Amino acid sequence: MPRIVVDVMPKPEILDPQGKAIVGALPRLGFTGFSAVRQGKRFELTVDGEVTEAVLAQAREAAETLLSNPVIEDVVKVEVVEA
Amino acid sequence: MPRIVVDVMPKPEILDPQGKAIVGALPRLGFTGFSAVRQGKRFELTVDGEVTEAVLAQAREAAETLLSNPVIEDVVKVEVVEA
Amino acid sequence: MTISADTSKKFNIDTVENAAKTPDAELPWAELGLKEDEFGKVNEILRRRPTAAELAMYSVMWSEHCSYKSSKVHLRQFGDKVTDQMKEHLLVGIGENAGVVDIGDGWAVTFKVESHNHPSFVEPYQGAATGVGGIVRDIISMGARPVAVMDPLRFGAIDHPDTARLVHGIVSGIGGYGNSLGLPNIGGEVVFDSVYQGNPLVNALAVGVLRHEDIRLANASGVGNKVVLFGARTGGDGIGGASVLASESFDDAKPSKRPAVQVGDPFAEKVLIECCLELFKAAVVEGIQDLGAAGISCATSELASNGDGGMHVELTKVLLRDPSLTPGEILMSESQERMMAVVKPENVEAFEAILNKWDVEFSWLGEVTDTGRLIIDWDGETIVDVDPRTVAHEGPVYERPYQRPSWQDSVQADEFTGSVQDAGRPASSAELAAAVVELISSPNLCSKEWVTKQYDRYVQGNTALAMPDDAGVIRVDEETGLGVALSTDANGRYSYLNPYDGARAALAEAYRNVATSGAKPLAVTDCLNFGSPEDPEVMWQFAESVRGLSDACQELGVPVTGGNVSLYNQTGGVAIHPTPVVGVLGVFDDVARRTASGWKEDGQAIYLLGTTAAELNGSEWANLRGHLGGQPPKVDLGLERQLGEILVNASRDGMIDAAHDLSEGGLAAALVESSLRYGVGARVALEELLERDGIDLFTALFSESHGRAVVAVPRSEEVRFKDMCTARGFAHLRIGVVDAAGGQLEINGVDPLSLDALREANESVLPKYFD
Amino acid sequence: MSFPLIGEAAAVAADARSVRELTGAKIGVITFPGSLDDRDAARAVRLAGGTAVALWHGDTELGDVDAVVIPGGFSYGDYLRAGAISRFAPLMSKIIDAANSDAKLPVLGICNGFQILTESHLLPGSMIKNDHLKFICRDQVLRVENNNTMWTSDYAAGQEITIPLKNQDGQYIADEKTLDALEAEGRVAFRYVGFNPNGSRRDIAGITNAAGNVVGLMPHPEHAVEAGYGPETVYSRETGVGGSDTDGLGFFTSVLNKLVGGAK
Ligand SMILES: Nc1ncnc2c1ncn2[C@@H]1O[C@H](COP(=O)(O)OP(=O)(O)O)[C@@H](O)[C@H]1O
Ligand SMILES: [Mg+2]
Repeated sequence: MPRIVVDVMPKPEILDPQGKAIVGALPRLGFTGFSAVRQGKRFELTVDGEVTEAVLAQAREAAETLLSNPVIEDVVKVEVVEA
Repeated sequence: MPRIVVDVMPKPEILDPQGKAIVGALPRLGFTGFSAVRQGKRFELTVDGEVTEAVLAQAREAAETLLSNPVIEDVVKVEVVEA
Repeated sequence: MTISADTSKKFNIDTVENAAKTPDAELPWAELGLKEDEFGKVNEILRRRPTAAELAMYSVMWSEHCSYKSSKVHLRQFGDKVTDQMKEHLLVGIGENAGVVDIGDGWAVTFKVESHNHPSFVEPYQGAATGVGGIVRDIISMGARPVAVMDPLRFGAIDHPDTARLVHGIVSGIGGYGNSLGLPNIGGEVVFDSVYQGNPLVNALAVGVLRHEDIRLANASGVGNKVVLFGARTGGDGIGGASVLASESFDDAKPSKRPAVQVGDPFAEKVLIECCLELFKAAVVEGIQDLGAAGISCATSELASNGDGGMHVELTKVLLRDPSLTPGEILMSESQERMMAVVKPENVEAFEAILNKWDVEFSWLGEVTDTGRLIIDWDGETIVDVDPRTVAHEGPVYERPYQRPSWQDSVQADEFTGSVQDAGRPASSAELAAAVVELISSPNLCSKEWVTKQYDRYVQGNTALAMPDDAGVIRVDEETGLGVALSTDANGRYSYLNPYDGARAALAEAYRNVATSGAKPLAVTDCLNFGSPEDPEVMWQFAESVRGLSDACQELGVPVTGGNVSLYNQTGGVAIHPTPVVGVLGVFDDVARRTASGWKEDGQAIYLLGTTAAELNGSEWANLRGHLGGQPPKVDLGLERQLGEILVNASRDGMIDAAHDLSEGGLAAALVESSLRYGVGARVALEELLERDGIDLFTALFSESHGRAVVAVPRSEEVRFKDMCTARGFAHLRIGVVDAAGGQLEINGVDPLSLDALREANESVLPKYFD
Repeated sequence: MSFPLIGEAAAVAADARSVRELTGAKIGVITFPGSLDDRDAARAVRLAGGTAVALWHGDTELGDVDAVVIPGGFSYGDYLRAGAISRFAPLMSKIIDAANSDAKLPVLGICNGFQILTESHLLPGSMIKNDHLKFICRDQVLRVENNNTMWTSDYAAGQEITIPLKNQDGQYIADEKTLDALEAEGRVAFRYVGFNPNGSRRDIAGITNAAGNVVGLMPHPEHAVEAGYGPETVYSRETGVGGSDTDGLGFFTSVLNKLVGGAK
C-alpha cells in the first residue's frame, strides 16, 4: 500500500536537547566528522487506496496541525513513497 | 554546510504505541484517508567540511550503533543533502 | 476497523481430526522445549498425537516459567507451614494472580513481586517497562486499583562498561511505564555486584487496594457466559520458538518476521486499568484474567480449569496486529496490555458500552460450556480439544537432584575476622572517619536518589513515606488514615554464604523495615532469583532458601501470599548469588503515625535497640575489602519479632519521632542516613555499648548484626520508652543526642564528620558513573 | 515542635466560615485518557473548600462549572508531543471558547495541563524535553511573580513556595520576542528559584494569559495541599528551605475566593 512520509524537524533557532546529547556522544564513540546534530520525527502514513490530491492535501494539513507544533517545529517534507 | 540525514523507523513487526495513538486521533480530526501510522526519527548530522566516503561510512555506523536501537528499530535511510 | 485473522489465506490447519488420522506426523516438540517424556505424556493425556496448536499450548504452559516444574515440590512448604492463625488476614492465598490481605474496615490489599530479568538484559528499557506492566495487570485482575510500585534491582559492577547501558535503560523503563500509569514508586533496591554482570535482576512489585466484596478471581463459571478478549491487539510478541511449527506455515507466503522483544504501551495499560475498574464497579464481569506469559493459552486454560470446566472459543475472532500469525502463534503470543474476561449474556451490552467509552478494542471469542473440555476452533474446525486442567495445572513436576556445594564448607570457614584483609582494620579516629566516608560512598550504600528522582512518588496523593525511608507507606482510606507499608529486601552475599539463613535474613530485614516505619507486618511476597535448576548445587541453594523462608514466615507469623520464581539466571555457566527477594506488607490504623528514618528535633535522645556482635562476614565492609566468606550474621526471629513490637508500639503511642533499622553498613550507615535525611546531625558516644557488648569501636560501627534499630526519642517520652523496653527485656541503650545546630555527626573516637561532606560523598556516586 | 502529623494542616486549611461560602463554587476537573492527577486535583479543590466536578474529555458540553483544572498526567501517553492529541478533545474546544469569551472562564493547567494549554494556543510557547533528558521528580521552590491572576491572588507577590515537580517534557521555550513580551506584561507567573530543573528559558515555571484567567505551570500544586503528603518542605533534603507541606493550597483558595467574591 502507498505511504506518505512526513518529516518534522525542530526549528533551527530552538535548542534541541536530544540532538545536543547526540553530538556530545558521537566523538566519544569515535565519530568525529560531525559538528551538529538535530533530531526530528518521521511519520509514515499508510494510505487506504490511491494517493489522490485530496489525500495528499489531508496529509499536508495533518502535518501542519497535528503532527507538528508550529511554535517549535517545521514540517520539512510531505512526500509519497510506494511500498 | 552539507548534512547527512538518517531515518530510523520502528521495525514493522514491533508495536509502535505512538503511531497507534496518532492513527486513532486522525479520524477524530477529519483525516480519514489513512489506515496506519508509524512514527520514527529523523536525524540531521551537519558535516564539518566535505562529505567523503569516510564520513559517510561514519554516519552509517553511527546510525546502526548510536542513532538506532537494532533490537527494535531499522535504519531506513542514510543520505547526503546539501544545505 | 476490525481486522481479524485472514481466513482466506490458506494455512495447513492441523485439526484434531487430522491429528487422529496422522498419528505418525513429525512434530517439533524438542524445538519447542518439551522433553521426550513430556511429549510422551501429552500423547498419553490426549490418547493421540497433539495438533500443532495443542503442542504450542502444552509446550509453553509446561515451560519452567509457567509450570514451576522444578520449584513446585519446594514451594509447597509455603502452604504447608501456614498455620490457621497466619491465615487470619488472608482473603486469597497462593495460587491466584496475587494474594489478597484483609487490612480491616472492609478494605483489602493485594500485592506481588515478579521478575523480568532476562528480557531486561536484552532490551533494558522495554524489558523493565513490560515487567512493571505485567505485575500491574496481575493486580488489576484481582479486582483492585493499583496504588504503588516498587523495583528491587541488581546490576553488575558499577564500573563495568555494560553497566551504564543497563542502569539507564532499566531505570528509565521502570519510570517510563510506572510514571505513565500514575503509580507512585515507593521503594526498591539498587545493588551492584559483579555476579549480576551478564544477568541483571529486574524485579517489580505492585500493590493494589480493593473492598472485600470487589475481589475477582480467574475463573470461567456459568454455562453460556461469554468469553471476551480486550485491550491491545495480538501481535507476534514473544513467540520466537513457535516459528518451528512448520506444519502451520502459509502455503503461499512465509509469515512476516516475529519481534525479538516486546514493546510496552503504558498508555494502553493506563486506559485498561480505568476501564477494568469501571467494569468492576458496574459488576459486569464474572471472572477475569490478565494475559502474561503464554498469552491466550494460559488465560483460556486457567479460566476454564478454575471454573465449571469447559470453554469453547473461535480463534479467528482474535484481533490481530499482524495478520500473518498462525493459530499456534496466536495461542502463544505474549503481546502486552491484554485481558480476558467472562461476561453474562445480559451484561454484554453494558460491557461493550464501557469499553467503547474508553476506546478499548475487544472481541467476543466464545463461551463457557459444561463439557469439561477446552475447545478451540479455527474458522469452524477444531484445532484444540483438551482437558484444561492438564494444560494449566497438571504439568510435569520434577524432583530435581540437589546437593550441598563442595565449596560451601571452605567458604564458610573463611572468616573475615583474622583474614589477611583484617590486618588493615581502621582504628584511629582519622581512619575510622575515613572508613565511614568510604562506606557511605560505596556503590551499594551511596544515595540512590539518582534513580529514585526519576520516579514519581507523589501521584495519587497518598504517599506518606517513600525513598529514602525504610518502607514505602501509602494511605488507603482518606477518612480514617488506614494504610499500608511495604519493603523489599535480599542480600545475595548472605545467601551465598548460607542460603537457609540468607533467606531468613531477607525476611527479617523486610519485616524490620516495615516495623521501623510503624506498621504491623502482615504478609509476604517473594521473588526467588536463582541459577539453573539443572545444576544440583544451585538446586540445593534453592531448596535451602525456600526452607529458610518458609520456616522464617512461620516463626514470624506472616504468610507468603504469592510470588514468582526466576531460574536460569546465569552467564557462561556461572550462577548469580542466590537472591530471594522478599517483600513484606504491613498495616497502619492511621498512617499519620508513620515514622520517618531521619531525626529532626534538637535534643532528642538517640537509642540503639538490640545488641551488636562481631559479625562482619558478608558485610558491606568486607565486600569493600574484596572478601566474601564465613557465616553471615545470625538471625534470631524471636528478637526480630520483639523489636518489631517495640517499634510499632512506640510509633503508635508517639514515643519516637524517628526510627531507622540497621542492615547493610551497620550502625555507621544508619547514623549517617538518619542525619542526612533532614540534614540534622547528632552527637554519639558508644563507650557503654562497647563495654556492654564486648566489642571494639570498629565492630560497633560496621558489624551487621540483625535485630537492631536506632530511634530518636523526645525528652518527654524517654522514661516511658525505657520502661517499655525494660518490661520487654529488650536491649536498649542511649547512644547520643540529636544536634540540630552543629551540622555534623560527631562520634566519640571518630573524627567529626560534617554533614555537607557526608552528603557530597553519599550523593555524588551514581551521578559520577551515570550522568 | 514535633513534625506535623498527616492531616493536621488539611483540617485547618480553610476556616469554617469560608468553607461554607466556598463550597458553592464548582470547579471542573477534566479527565483525558491517560490523565493521572485528576483525582488529586479534585481532592485539592475539596480541601480548599470547593466542589469538584468530574469532566470527561469526550463530552461536548461544559455544563455548570465556575472554573476548570486541566490536570497532570500522560494524556495519550504523551505520544507525538505532550498534550498534542488531547488538545483536540471535544471538551477542549468548549474550554478554549469559554476561556476566551467575556465570561473569562478561569482555567488552570498543571504539567500535562499546561502542555495542553500551549498546544491549544491559550498560552504562548511550548514545552520540550528536559535539558538532561530524564524524568525528574523533586520538591521545587517557586517564586510567585504575579499574584494578580485568578489562581494566585491568595499569595503575596514575590512569595516563595515549595511544591512537587515531576515531568519529562518540562523545558519551557518560546522565541525571544515572546519571552520579552511575557516579561514586560508581567505574564511570567512563576519562576524556579535556586535550581532550574529542566532548562526552562528565564527560569519560567508558569505563565498566565493577559486577562489572568488562564494560568499554566509545570509543578504540581495539587500535591502540596495536605500535611504529610506534600513536599517535605519543613526539612527538605532537596530544597534545603523551610516552608509548609500545603503551599499549593493557595491556587485553589485563590480561585474560590475570587469566584465567591464576585470576580466571575
Ligand atoms: N530501585 C529503587 N526504586 C525505588 N526506591 C529505591 C530503589 N532503590 C533504593 N530505593 C529506596 O532507597 C532507600 C534506601 O534503600 P536501601 O538502603 O536498600 O534501604 P534498606 O536498607 O532500608 O532496605 C529506601 O527507601 C529504598 O526503598
Ligand atoms: Mg532499612
